[in-house]
Amino acid sequence: MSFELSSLMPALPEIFLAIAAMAFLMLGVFRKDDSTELLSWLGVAAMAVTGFLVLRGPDAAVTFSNLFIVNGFTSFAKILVLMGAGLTMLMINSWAKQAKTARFELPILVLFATLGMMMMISANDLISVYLGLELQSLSLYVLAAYHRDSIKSTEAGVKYFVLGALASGLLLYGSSLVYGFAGTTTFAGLAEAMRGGEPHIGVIVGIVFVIAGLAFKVSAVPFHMWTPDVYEGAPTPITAFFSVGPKIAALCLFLRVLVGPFEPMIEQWQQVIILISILSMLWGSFAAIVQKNIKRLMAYSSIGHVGYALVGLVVGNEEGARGLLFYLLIYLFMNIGTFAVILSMRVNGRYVEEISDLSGLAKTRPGMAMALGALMFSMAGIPPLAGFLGKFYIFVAAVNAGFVPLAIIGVLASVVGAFYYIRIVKVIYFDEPAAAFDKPDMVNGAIMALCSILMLVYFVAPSPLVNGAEAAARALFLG
Amino acid sequence: MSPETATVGVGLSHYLTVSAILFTIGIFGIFLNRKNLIVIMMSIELMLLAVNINLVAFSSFLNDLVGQVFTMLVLTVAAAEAAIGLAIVVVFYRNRRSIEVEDINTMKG
Amino acid sequence: MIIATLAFYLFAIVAVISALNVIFQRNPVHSVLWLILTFFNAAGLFVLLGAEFVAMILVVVYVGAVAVLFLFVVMMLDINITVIREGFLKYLWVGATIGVILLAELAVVFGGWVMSPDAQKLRTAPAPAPDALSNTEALGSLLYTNYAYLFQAAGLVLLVAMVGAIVLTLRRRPGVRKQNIHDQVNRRVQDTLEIVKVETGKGVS
Amino acid sequence: MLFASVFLPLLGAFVAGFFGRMIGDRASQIVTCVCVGLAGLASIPTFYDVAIQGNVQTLNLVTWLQSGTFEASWALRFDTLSAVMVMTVTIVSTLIHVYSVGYMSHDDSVPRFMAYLSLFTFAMLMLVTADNLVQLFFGWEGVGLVSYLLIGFWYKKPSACAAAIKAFVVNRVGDFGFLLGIFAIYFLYDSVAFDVIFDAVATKADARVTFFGIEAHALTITCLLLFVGAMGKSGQLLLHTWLPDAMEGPTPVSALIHAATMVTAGVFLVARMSPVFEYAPDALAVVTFVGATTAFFAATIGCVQNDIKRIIAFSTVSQLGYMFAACGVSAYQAGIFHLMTHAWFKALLFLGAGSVIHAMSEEQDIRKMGGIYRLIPVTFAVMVIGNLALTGVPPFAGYFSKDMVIEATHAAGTGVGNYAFGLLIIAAFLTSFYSWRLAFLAFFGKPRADHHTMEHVHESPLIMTIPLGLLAVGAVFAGFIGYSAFVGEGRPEFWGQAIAPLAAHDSIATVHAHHPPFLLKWLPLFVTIAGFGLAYLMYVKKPEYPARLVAAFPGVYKFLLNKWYFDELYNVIFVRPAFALGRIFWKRGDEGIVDRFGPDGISALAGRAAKRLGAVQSGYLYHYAFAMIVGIAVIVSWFVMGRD
Amino acid sequence: MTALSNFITGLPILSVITFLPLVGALFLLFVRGEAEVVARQARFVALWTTLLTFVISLFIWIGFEPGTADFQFVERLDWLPQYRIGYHMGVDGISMLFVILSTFLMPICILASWEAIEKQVREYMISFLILETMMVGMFCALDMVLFYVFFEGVLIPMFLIIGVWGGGRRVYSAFKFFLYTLTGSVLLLVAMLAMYFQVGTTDIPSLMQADFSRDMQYWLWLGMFASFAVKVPMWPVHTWLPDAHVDAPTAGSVILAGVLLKMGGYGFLRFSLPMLPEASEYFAPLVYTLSIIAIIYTSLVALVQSDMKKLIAYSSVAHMGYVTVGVFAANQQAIEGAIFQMLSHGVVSGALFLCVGVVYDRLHTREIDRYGGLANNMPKYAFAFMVFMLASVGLPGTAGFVGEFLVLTGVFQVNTWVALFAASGVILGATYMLFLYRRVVYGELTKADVKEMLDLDRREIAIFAPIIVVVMWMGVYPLPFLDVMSESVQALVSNYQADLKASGATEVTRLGGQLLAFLR
Repeated sequence: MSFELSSLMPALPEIFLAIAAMAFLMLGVFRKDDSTELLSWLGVAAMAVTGFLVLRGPDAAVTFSNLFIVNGFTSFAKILVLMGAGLTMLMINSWAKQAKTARFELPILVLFATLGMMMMISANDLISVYLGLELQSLSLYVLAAYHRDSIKSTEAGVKYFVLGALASGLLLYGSSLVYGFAGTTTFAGLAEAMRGGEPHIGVIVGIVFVIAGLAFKVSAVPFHMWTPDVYEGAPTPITAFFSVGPKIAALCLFLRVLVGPFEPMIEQWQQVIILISILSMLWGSFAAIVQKNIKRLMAYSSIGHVGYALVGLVVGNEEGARGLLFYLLIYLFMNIGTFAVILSMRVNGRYVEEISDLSGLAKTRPGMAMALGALMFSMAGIPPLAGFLGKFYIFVAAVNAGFVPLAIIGVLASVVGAFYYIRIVKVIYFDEPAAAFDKPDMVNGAIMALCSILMLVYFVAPSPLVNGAEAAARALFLG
Repeated sequence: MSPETATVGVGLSHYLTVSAILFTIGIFGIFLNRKNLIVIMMSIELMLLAVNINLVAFSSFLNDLVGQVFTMLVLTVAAAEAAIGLAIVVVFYRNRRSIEVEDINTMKG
Repeated sequence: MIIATLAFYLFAIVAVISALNVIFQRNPVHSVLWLILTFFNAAGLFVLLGAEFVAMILVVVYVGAVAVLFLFVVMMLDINITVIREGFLKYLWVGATIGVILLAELAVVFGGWVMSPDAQKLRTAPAPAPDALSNTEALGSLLYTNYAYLFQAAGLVLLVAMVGAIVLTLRRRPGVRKQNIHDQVNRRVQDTLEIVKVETGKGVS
Repeated sequence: MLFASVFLPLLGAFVAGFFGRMIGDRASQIVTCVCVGLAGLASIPTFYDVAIQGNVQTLNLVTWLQSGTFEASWALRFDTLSAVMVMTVTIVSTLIHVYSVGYMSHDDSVPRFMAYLSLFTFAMLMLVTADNLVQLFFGWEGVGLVSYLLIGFWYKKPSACAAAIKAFVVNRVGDFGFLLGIFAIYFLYDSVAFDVIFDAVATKADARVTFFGIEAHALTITCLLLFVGAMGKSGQLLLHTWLPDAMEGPTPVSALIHAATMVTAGVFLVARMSPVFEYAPDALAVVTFVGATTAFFAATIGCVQNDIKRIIAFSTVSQLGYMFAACGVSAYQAGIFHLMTHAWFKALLFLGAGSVIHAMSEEQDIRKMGGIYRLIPVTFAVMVIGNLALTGVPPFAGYFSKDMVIEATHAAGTGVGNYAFGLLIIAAFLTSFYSWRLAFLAFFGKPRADHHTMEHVHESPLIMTIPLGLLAVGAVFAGFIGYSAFVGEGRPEFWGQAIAPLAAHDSIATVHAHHPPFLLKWLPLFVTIAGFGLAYLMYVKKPEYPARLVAAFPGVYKFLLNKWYFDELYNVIFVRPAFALGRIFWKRGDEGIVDRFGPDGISALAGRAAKRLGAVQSGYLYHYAFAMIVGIAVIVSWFVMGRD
Repeated sequence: MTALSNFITGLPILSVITFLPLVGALFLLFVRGEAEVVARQARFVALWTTLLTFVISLFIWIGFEPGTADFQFVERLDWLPQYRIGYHMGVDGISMLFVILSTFLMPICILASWEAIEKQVREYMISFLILETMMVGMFCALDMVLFYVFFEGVLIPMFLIIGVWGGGRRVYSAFKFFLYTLTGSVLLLVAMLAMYFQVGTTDIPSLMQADFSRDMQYWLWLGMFASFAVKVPMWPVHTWLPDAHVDAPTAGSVILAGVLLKMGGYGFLRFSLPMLPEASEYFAPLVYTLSIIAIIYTSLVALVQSDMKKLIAYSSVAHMGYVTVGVFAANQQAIEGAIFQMLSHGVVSGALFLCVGVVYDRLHTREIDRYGGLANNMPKYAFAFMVFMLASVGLPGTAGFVGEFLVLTGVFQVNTWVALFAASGVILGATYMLFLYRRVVYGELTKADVKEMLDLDRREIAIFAPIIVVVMWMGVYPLPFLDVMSESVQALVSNYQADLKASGATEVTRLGGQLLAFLR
């Protein structure tokens, strides 16, 4: 087989990011003084460049002997991931300065995790899926335990690691079964094999295991149990990163795997996804009701959101994919914005994370309260905020595909979900003020303002984004 | 010796069954274990071993090398995973002075 | 033939038994040792399947590195032999049921396993005849060409593992005295030694 | 003219109501009296024009409601019926306005009182001049409102407030029927305008419809519904309970509203709708039955009451029963005639009673009066005139109208007519008895009031006695003057199309055609005299008799004294259950069931579910792993099992 | 004048009145300075904004062409082109008056909050202005999704208004309000999606032309019913209303009763009836039953209330019962009556809440027993209260009569039993209102703190005077209102009947049809 340099071009963003990460690593090692801040700015810059490269990359290409694919869908997903990672990187930077736990490996690990996500998104073979996933996961295990002197953080690391490894085991086991049946691990080959008629039960079991592994990564019920603990235990900006990056990447991968190689088996996997989608929506909504820790609450919230996103996956057509992507986009900004607020919850330089600490925020920090209020209503899916449109696109797809009961369960679960979101609004607006927070730093302030304003802007003019999502969805079903 | 000759009387399903048993033992090890984290990590290794047996068996019976390549990568990643896992266990131990599974529950609800 | 079959059953049974021991031993050191035995037997199975290279790697990498790492950590952390706490047996019962069900289902699945006729067509890397190319060579030629991407990715994974392990465990303890050769070499008398004249009866202040 | 006679009182009410505090008591009194007086003056030429000359006219003002084919206008319809009513109302009202100036001179919210009176006059005029049922309903409710306001005029008194609410609510029960009647009319005739209805009335004469699950003669049901309204307003049996209580209002109010005008609106309604009632003989029978029964029933109660105003109030109820009895036998003219005469003498009686009360330092219990006829001669005189008129002694007004009513019931010749005749005769006897009982107890015998009160007994000022005198004139001559036109030979020309009973059951015609036998003719007078005699015997000659009688029949006495226990009965079957039900619905229904199982229950359930889920989230790794394994086992089982 | 009105009606006037308050709110957002100054400015900005909006909205009425049932002042922009969902605004005879009602009540609410609200005045005013945008937008929306957006958007400001500036169990009430209505609304959303799926558009005028199969209609109807019935509110999903009213600030109650409840009735008129005629016909008996229960049940409950606001809140449920009965009686009188009833109830019950607010501001209690004898020292107040009380009772000559009367007239044509039971509310309504009035206003003035209370001041007179005028105007000369709606209602009714005829629905095809046919 001949090798040409041009065959690397589709993977240019990943290659760039990998090299950048390694270069920064060396920079960090060799610089005397602490270089976390420098590296994180550089990291943001590297992500920006990567994003640019993604945008400028080829429209559709397959390289590395079919292991790696690039098309409109992967580009869109990568941009989402890069946005999430970039914004969290900014928050990490400010947090590390405040919390005085800065170490230069932090941004490096984020970069590697991001790289892993991009590799997942572009994977075109079960083996690439696995490697991308592991690159991401290993970085995240470390990040979760990053606060190595804190019991919570290390416990989060342990839990995430053990369960994550279990999930990878399940995924691998499933992959091996699928390989055994089809004789191949490439997506194209698999698709061809699946199309061959009534599938063998072994393959179905294999797919179930693969789904379980992926469901773990997106924290869908019943593979979600790690989420609250890890979200609570991990350092806050890392939690923010968890809640967007890996989730988006894994959902996109989920989508690619299920509507790609396993598309002919839609009858089979649809049932599974419906089940876990419903469970996620309900579990996320109900369990969050009694939470006191806002990070834990966000964990359940993210479980619920995944449930909605999975509705788009259930539909399994272009419309559903579009809905899912659009939902992810909105979700990204809602979550980042909320975490920017959570990261601004500091009293006299100390971080707090109980919901009750937000009491009376409207009186002490009205701007912040307004931003958080908007974000919460958006999460609850109340118009006129973008969160509503996200759900709308998902449910319209579901209803159009005939999944009316699913849509009904979904909207009812969203009512329960609304309960705990507005409970936060209640705390910030109705309750008597608690200790006032310190002035949020510039970056967080800017991020929360940006995100909450985007909730309105997206609502008023969603077309460009939807068009983007639509193009991506079309690309997915073309390639 | 070729796989065909080697396994007359021992079919693919035999290997798969062995692998399934090991896999199940691995799973057992994770959720039945109340002793310590290290054993859980060993259970994970058992699961990965089961996967590897699967892959090699398929590879052999399909006469396709991809399975073995996959196995090698799994081994690599498993080693990396073990390293990270042990590192996490160590930091946890430093904080908690214990790696008993029942002690890992400061966060719940 | 018989030998191969016998070998299979030997390896398989020992592997299973030692795997069971891994999880049921009370002393983690014993668990590690049983794990090593499992790996050896699995390697035996690989050999039976004609995957010599992988078998070798398994022994070298796993037994040589990973298992020893385990052992090392077990020793380092000074873990006691645990007592089984209350409620375990009740729990075991439920868990065992689930596990058995799962196993039974997998057995059902594999019992009826037939190789898909299309599978042979779809192979990406058909194994060359063993006479033409040894297993190791074949794997190598595959891994460094078609699967170079994965090879590189695995490298990154290892890098991350290394970085991660360091991030988590390396501590710059300020109190720890370390030899700094540069400092030692650059040491000058004036910096460290002061001659003081002490008046009688006053002492050194 | 037409416009003025209706809207001048509104102007007066407006000025007195909104600017009364600004312009002062005196000015308010003047403004309202002048306005109403001018309206009264204006009504006379109108009456002449309409009733005598026969120029029926309708003054369309503006469309009020329009929705699809439904249309109702603001309009002033003047035919004989309304002209009679307008004149009676405005003139009596004027007199009472003037009387009030004196009577209410010591009150601290004179303008408000005068405004209410004028407003009432306006509403009553709107009622009688309506050219459609909706406007009639407007006036109907308007008078009800002012009645409510005036009964509750002394809002500090809890009893007054209670009486006001009772009046309004009981009236609403009637209105409920009235409303349904309007709907039924619209259903049948696709219009609520009188002209349209009356023109088309015959077309639906035999129509049958299904109302309330019953297929029945349409007009009967319709008329019965309308009659329920009339019963409410006119205090007929079952819906009469408010009227005696309404005496909580100031006396001029009782005179104007609860005797002369408003309470007769029911009679007016039946007369107004007479073309329709004519085609519903069953409904007419009910009207007669109810009227006659009420006449008797109220008279029995009147015999034992002790409150001077209440006696007159029951008398009013009784007399209204006469009017309905007349209407029921198609003697609408007689009904209206009696209405008109009754307005004079009953207003007179009430105002006279007011004068007595005034003299007795606000004492209303006749047991605490006595022996004052010398002290207040004018009042005494007018009260006697009122009694004579009421009891139907010739040639006083009541004689002409009441006799005609009684004769008409007899002449109708129907079973219910005879029933009515019998009861009305008995009622006439009772009427005479209680009227004279009142007079004897109040004016004769030994003074039973304390000397302090007796020292202050004095005749009312001129401003009160002059209206009394004028009313007395009316009470004497109204019957004589009106007889021929109202119920005599001149009635076809006089009434024109306003009231024209079908020839088949025109009972007045029968009365005129067949001269009744002597005994029958004079029977009412005879029983009247008997009543007088009995009263004289019991309260002048042998004052110990009543007590003995009471001792002999304690049950009957109590039954009558407590007004046949209607209030208590209603209390038990309506009022208390309503409150109890309300409480049950609220506490048990809304809070106990709807909320408990609805929002609160669901949120509690959600909370519990959340706690459960939280418990599952135990923090233990093996639980988490277990959940994953269970999940995957379930899904795999699903497929494996589902497969075989 | 005509030049001005031409100019104004030439603007995209619906958008102007919809978003003008939002501009005011944005402006307020950037006001800086001392708390005192900000509060004062917030009040004035809000007042002028709402007044201006009201004045501009009057031009809709002026420019409105009553001779047609078409939508007028139509505006159209793309919004979600993927689904052909657009920003489509317009009014017809049914919705136009609701717009005016909303803009009319708004300045009154601002005035009513002038002194009562002391904390976070700016946020309060912003909430109200946003609320106005949502309300007006909802009545103007001609796209279902757009409608839904405004419909739901109302929840946010109202939630805050109850929760932040309310009293008593404000948190409980705010949550109850929010979640109750949200639960209903999401089902509406599903119904809308299903309709979109069937027809491929969410454009209201197009959907009115669309045909749905009968089974489909039933489900869609139920979905919508879940939402609108809660909003109206109908028994037994009314329990949020008393709580929300009791704990909301006065102006919040006014808007809640005045406009928010109307959204449900409007929804029935705009969606259920024209789009799902067969289902509407089928479920009409259900609506009748629930409405009758609402009328009688809640009237009785109102009778025993000891909290003024709660009493009026329950009375609202009863009054809205007429609306629902009227809507589903589906003839000209009943529907016009229902619309009129909504308008008059909006004004009257709003005014009653203002009356409660007046005394609440002085004594800070809503317990009826704490008052008594107010007629002695507050005659002007007693007069105003009297007028609204009578209007609420439905006295002819006031706004309350016309709607009730027309509804009952219409209903009687359809079903006499329903008319009978509904009309019984006339009696009960009088009872509880008079009873309330008596306990508050009449009686001896004995309580010391009540003696201290002052009569209405000029601001309060400025609040009540226009409402009294409107109440009387609507009662005495309602023709301008009826004229405006007549064509649209007629079109609605005739389409409805035509659709029914085409579908071959009969009496017996209704829910419980046999029984009803028997009873009729």
